[in-house]
Amino acid sequence: MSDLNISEVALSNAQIAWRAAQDIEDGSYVNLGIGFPEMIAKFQPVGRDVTYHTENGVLGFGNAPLEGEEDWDLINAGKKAITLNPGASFFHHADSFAMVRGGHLDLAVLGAYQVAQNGDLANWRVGSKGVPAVGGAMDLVHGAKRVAVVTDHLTKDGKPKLVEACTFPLTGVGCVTRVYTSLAVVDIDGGKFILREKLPAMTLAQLQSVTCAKLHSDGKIGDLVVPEDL
Amino acid sequence: MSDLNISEVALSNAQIAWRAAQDIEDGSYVNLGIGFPEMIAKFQPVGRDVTYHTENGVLGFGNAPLEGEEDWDLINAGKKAITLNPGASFFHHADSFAMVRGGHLDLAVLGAYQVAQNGDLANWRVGSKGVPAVGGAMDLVHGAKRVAVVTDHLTKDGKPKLVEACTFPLTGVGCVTRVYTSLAVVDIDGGKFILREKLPAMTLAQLQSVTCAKLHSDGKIGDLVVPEDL
Amino acid sequence: MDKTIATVGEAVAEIPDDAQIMIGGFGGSGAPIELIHALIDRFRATGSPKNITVINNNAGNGGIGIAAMIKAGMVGKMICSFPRSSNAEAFNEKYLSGEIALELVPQGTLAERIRAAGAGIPAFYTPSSYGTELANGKPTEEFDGKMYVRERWLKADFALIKGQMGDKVGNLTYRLAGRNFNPLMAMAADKTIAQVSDLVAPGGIDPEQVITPGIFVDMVVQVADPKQEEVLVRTGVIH
Amino acid sequence: MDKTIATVGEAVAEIPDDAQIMIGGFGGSGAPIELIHALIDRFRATGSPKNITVINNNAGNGGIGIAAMIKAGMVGKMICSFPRSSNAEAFNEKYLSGEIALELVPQGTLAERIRAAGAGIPAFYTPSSYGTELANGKPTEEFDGKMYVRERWLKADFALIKGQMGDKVGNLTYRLAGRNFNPLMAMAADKTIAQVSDLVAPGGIDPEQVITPGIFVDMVVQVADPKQEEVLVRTGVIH
Repeated sequence: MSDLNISEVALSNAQIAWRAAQDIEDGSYVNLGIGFPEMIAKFQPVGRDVTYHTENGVLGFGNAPLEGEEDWDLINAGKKAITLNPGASFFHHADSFAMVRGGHLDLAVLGAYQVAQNGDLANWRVGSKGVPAVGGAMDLVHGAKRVAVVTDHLTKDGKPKLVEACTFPLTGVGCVTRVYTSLAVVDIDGGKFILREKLPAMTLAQLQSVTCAKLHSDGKIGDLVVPEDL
Repeated sequence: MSDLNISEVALSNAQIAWRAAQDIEDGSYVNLGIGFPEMIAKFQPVGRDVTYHTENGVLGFGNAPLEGEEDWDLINAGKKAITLNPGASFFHHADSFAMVRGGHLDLAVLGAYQVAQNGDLANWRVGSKGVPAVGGAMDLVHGAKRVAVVTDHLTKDGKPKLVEACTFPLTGVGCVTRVYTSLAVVDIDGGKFILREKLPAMTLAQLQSVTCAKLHSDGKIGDLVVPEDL
Repeated sequence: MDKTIATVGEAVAEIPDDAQIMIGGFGGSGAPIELIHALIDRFRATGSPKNITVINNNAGNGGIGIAAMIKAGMVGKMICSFPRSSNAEAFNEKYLSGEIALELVPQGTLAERIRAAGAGIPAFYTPSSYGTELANGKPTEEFDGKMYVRERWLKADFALIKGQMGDKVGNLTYRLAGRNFNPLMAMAADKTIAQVSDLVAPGGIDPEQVITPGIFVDMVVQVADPKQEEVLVRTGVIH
Repeated sequence: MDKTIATVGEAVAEIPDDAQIMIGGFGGSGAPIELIHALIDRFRATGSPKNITVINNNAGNGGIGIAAMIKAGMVGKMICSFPRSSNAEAFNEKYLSGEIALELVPQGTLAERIRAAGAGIPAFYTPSSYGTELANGKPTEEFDGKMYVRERWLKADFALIKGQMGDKVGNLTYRLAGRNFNPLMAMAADKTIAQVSDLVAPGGIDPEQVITPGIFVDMVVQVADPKQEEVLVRTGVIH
């Protein structure tokens, strides 16, 4: 068990994003955080009608435009050029965050440095050095009906990101409801990590050994299976 | 002096409105309360460019339409049909009261049951009977750079409306800056009534005798002179 | 995501007894008369929904709209700023006889409380009503030398609103001053039901001209030739 | 009431040292580049205005706009949510060397604080930042079982904003996502200066399509063919 090579079995970011995308419900309003979470839109299952929100005041945006066809007045929160789907709308920043805080989004998906078993999220800074930047993360963790995280299970230097209590500065308290990692799908409920799916290649003990808080189960642990060619 | 017949010298509502209108500044944004204050717009001096605001979300409205040409989706706060001037705009109620509370109006003019020497205003109800209604009055008394009152100097049964302290339920505390009555123009400053103008036909003593709080003067009491044919 | 509903009757079919309902409009401008009347028709046919709390600026006029709801006996409480009007007999009678409750709220505070609910702001401070009986029992605080009253958000189970154009994903525009409380109420209710005069395809409203984005709207029903409340009142129509 | 000003130079001529200035835009979208550059030109020519506090979502990019203001040495403090970017060297250098102060505000809180200032709301409660270091020292309170942080309004002496259409009484529209903070800042500043691409006669904007009513705008200056910040950054332009 100790000789399992995590990096050989761990899902790629694209595979994590694919898994997260499967849970996006038909008809839902979704905000995907800047960076890795944005990738989820690419894997939106066929037949599901999803409306994407971006903090800077656009609802119903679509794919990136072709290179050279960008209109830089039409961007998302990551400052990437976007296009509009039919039925899109523009609004100012206060209305945009009314959608966020007011509980109008069905789902927000963010990245993470650490997630604690009580749902605390740390994703905006790892220390006191450099230029701090928070953006919309502290708002996005509040209000959406589901707040999910996509992340590698371990940091680049091998430290577990699922922890008993965050040591990095918090983004929000008790806000995360589900975590999609490179090794597992974990819900947060009642101050506990509830394991929903794990890679078939790993035992529960192996997964627990790279997780810094108790993984609970209500008896139904599924296999985390994703397309291999991502 | 005691045999002066107030009702013979007192200004009509139209004359009070005319006097109040003279103080509306060029380029100002103004809200005129429902009823008597609305009359002020009729006397807006020629050459002054005034933009009228109404609480239900219209800026830049004009005269009433001709009878039979009303569009009842286009009304003011008094539910009267209005027309639009060029440059008008529509907005929702929260934005409309942002204009009010946020200090964007130059002038609000309201009616009054009582005004106290400290600027307290009572204008929404006179007792506990009947159906109470407050509308936008409690908002309008806050935020406008100047809050003026137009009113008869006395109630219909001869009681002074300018008082040391209001006995009727308050609309706002310390909010009125000027009062145009049927007998005088009075500023409120530092918790005192400062008499600015009085009817030439009355002595200061006569005016004081129908005012329930001390009328102060800084030495320059003008004549309150208005067109007679109003 | 098709939010269109075929008829006003179907649109209001799920509103239960004891619901708190925001109804758009200011006086007769922007009032969703057909949705209100569909609700009254349901109450008359089934006895439900009853004991409704209605949030509106006013308390109805004449014999139609909110006044007809009150007269029908389905309203337990009004939350409004100005229940008084030249022909508000329906409310007046029930209020003076103690059959209907009233929460009186200054108009700007009413608008801001609704907006706060939609924006996830549980409380805010306003100068309005400070020092008056409408502030009794509310926390007060001084900021920058001026006194303010703390007010709470105001939510609803349902909002009935009236738009001009609407598309099937719920984007809305409004006609003239009919905008008033409608966009705010759309944000503040669990379920927002909009009647619109013109139902257009998604993209039929310029994205820059959308006033209420579809995320705030749950059902859209077309009423192609809506009645105007003030016109009905002036012609003495009774529902 | 003609609010039009002939040139961007005249529009920014009265901004004094130590002013707190809101600058519209999010990244390069909706950024009033010509107004910013006019202000920089004035500073270079006269040494004033200096020690400016800038309120914007970001802290400038490349060598133009807010980044050029910072590089020129006229900015004493930034109030923003996201000063980090791929080419924010101007801010980074000054910040890390202690030459510029930073107040970091969550983006939604920044928007709401600005809106509150414009709406006469001195304080409000938000869930955002509760339990984080950005809430240190701020009052907190529980409402309906959830914890919230109290935030204060955020005002400015001036706002520099960018509209698409404008008329001489100050009504504005915005282009695409260039709306962002612009309408809020227009409400929150003592003096709001708007550059617009198209200057139209009053009535040239449909009253139903006005986004910022003229009451919030003090000066309108036409910049018929405005530069787009992102395009300038990508082509390496330095001001």
